[in-house]
Amino acid sequence: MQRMNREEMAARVARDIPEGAYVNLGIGLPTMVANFLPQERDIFLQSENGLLGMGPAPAEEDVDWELINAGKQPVTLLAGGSFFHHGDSFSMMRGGHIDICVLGAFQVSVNGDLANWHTGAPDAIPAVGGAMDLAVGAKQVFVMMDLMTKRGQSKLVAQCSYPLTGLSCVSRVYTDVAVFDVGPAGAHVVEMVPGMTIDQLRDMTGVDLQLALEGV
Amino acid sequence: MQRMNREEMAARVARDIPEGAYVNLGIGLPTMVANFLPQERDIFLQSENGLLGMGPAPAEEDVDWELINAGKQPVTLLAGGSFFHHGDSFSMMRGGHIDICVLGAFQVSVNGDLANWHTGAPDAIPAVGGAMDLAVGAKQVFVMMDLMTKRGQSKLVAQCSYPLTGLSCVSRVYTDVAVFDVGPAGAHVVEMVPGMTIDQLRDMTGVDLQLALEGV
Amino acid sequence: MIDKISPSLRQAVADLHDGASIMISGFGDAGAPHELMEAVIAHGASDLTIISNNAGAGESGIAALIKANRVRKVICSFPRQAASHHFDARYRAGEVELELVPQGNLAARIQAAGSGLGAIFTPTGYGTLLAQGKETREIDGRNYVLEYPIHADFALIKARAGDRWGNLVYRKVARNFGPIMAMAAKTTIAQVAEVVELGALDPETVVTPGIFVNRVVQVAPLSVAAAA
Amino acid sequence: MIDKISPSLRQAVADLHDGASIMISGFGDAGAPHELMEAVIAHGASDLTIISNNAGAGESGIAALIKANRVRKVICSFPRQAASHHFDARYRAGEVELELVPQGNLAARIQAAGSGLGAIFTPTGYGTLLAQGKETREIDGRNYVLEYPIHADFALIKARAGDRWGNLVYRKVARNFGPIMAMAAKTTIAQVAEVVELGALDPETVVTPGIFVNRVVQVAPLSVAAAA
Repeated sequence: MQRMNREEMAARVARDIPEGAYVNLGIGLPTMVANFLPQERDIFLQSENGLLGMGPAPAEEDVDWELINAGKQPVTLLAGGSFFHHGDSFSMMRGGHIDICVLGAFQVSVNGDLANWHTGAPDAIPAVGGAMDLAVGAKQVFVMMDLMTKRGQSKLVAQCSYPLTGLSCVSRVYTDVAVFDVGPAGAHVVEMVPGMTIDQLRDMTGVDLQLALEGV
Repeated sequence: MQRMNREEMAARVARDIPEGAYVNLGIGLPTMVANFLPQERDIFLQSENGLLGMGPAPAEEDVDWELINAGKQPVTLLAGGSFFHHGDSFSMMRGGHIDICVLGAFQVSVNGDLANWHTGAPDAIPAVGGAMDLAVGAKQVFVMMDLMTKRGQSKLVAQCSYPLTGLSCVSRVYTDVAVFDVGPAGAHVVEMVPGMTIDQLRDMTGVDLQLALEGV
Repeated sequence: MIDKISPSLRQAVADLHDGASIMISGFGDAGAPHELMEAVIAHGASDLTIISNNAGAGESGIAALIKANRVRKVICSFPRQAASHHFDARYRAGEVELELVPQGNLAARIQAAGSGLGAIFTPTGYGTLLAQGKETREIDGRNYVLEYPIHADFALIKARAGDRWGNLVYRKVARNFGPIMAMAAKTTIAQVAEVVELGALDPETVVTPGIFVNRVVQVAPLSVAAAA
Repeated sequence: MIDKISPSLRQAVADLHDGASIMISGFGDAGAPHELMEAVIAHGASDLTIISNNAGAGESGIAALIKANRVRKVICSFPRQAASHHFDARYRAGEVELELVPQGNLAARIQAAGSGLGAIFTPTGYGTLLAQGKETREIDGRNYVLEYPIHADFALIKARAGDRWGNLVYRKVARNFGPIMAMAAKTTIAQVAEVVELGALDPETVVTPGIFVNRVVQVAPLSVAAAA
């Protein structure tokens, strides 16, 4: 079995983003998806700090600290992009205008609950940012994460034990070993890395899984 | 007794508008106040259809039908003016950012209730426009009206019989024969035209009136 | 390549359907998308709900839609005007329903729809006929009325210029309801006086980002002057 | 003649008072009014409530205010950052209170204050810890949380240019919370890189009309680059 690395996962998510989509990529791993979007597609990246039509990172000499993404990294603006204030930006997100957002997660439940902002540890200082807005606002919420924690626990769970970000909001989960659809109908495996089997996934996750492989 | 004409009433209202005030002038009679604002004062006229810094009517050859006031008359924009959409415009109004609005009225009650949008006639087609927003939103609501209807009924009343625009919203009423403060403490006469007496005003209006003349 | 420019007014409104709710920008003639409304009449859709500040005046625009018997209901703030005879007649005959909304509540409810809010407590209209039967609440010593979002199937708006991604800029007070309606409708169609190249609009001054616009169609400029 | 230009940072913040609530624009360093915050520290006001997206990082801005023990409470969406050690320490010591608000609810509540709404039903946060104890309601099949406006005594914001009437334009994503905070505070103070003549700003592209701004103070340009 060949686990996907981060680049392969990002490329896999990018494949599912269609021409014309308005997309918000969360901080961290999801940001990498931008590097794998097909050049020939017009895909519109929104950043919640007030820009639409985000382009790739600038050359070092062109860095402008008033042109950054939500992760506070320097970016560029494509021709046809625009700037707006936080009110309009979150209206965009909350109002259902973003087609897809891609988020990292601590846990996702088989019915699509998302936990990605707080470990619940008593001494943690919680920080939520725009995660809850994206979770409820985007038409589709994709999650990108390793299936297992470093301690070997499944992050795809029957029920989240960490504090929730949003209820029943995730539709698809991209992991290093499989892609799952989640939601009211439970979790379905739509893709597996070569060598992986559904029984192995059942063992790893301990959750109820159906097979619904998509044509490759 | 010398009743004030419309120009005199407009000039009287204009005297009470201080330097730096943000002002909305209602459709009809209140619009005339603009002609009497002292040139030496910076006073900011807002029009609810999306402009701030409204200037006087243009010369005929400069009329632009995309530069009109709320009464759909051509206006101009002063240097330092700006355009904005209806959401921002009514946020300005509802959010308490307008210092003074001047409105016409069918009736005002001694406690400051306003009726100016609907006669209540069964066959009338009601139209409210921005009147209710101005009534609740401006820091001070001034009313400008003849004290009596053509049929000789007082428009300053103990209680409005016409449908209300807003409750307890008017602070001052400028009429052709007197200026009244209205509000929780009832109606006070703060100014009268020469030859007018408070007893005469009590007779005309039939409401309880106190005298609180302001220094002239 | 995403190109939201429609080749014609006819194609821009081709997917209208009977019973559709349609937001229409404009305050008086300023910002009223007359050419798009003519295309709606030519299209033939009926049983429409119109959401706009006015209910039409004279013989064109919303008045023409009402005259052509396409309108079931009008949601607006100021239906009664000097030349609103087509609305007046149909309304008095009971053929057109009216929901009268204070202008700022109209704007706020459209904004609530565009920004995904479920409802808002607004002070406007409290204690008046227009709040009768509505939930009210005192908050911090002030009284408010609960008002719900106004969504629409389509928004027809007018802008000065647009590009193929749907970015729009407006002209003077013709801006009025355009930007907020664009955010509240499932499908937003903008008529513009000028289609410009991608990148020609300064990103700092785009008023409506393309995400809120589905189609852009060019019409001859100066239509307002002609209509006035 | 109305002239909102303040001659100095010191005079621009002279009427701050202990216990004031202060909105501070910025997302990271972009749009953060560092010079105004330094003026607040020099002024000496304490027991402040800070409303901002972050709770400061490094040694300047909000972090410096916290370090100087001027802050009683922070209302923000994202306090925990790589260099938020001053906030972290005071918070863990129980010396600074935190109200954590999802970023979009922060924006919407600030907008509700600026636009005179009494409360809003927002979908964000429903079913989470951050909605615990709050009123909820199902509207049209979707669940919402009732959230109240956030007002402030002062807003300190950063813009690119301003004029003597208080009109402002911004630069790139430094715009962020500036325009909506300007609308929500009793007194809004803007630091700008450039003061321009009245009329120099295109009325079509003014982002914050002067009605929302009380004072404008010029600072040396490129302060963000210097701070970064």
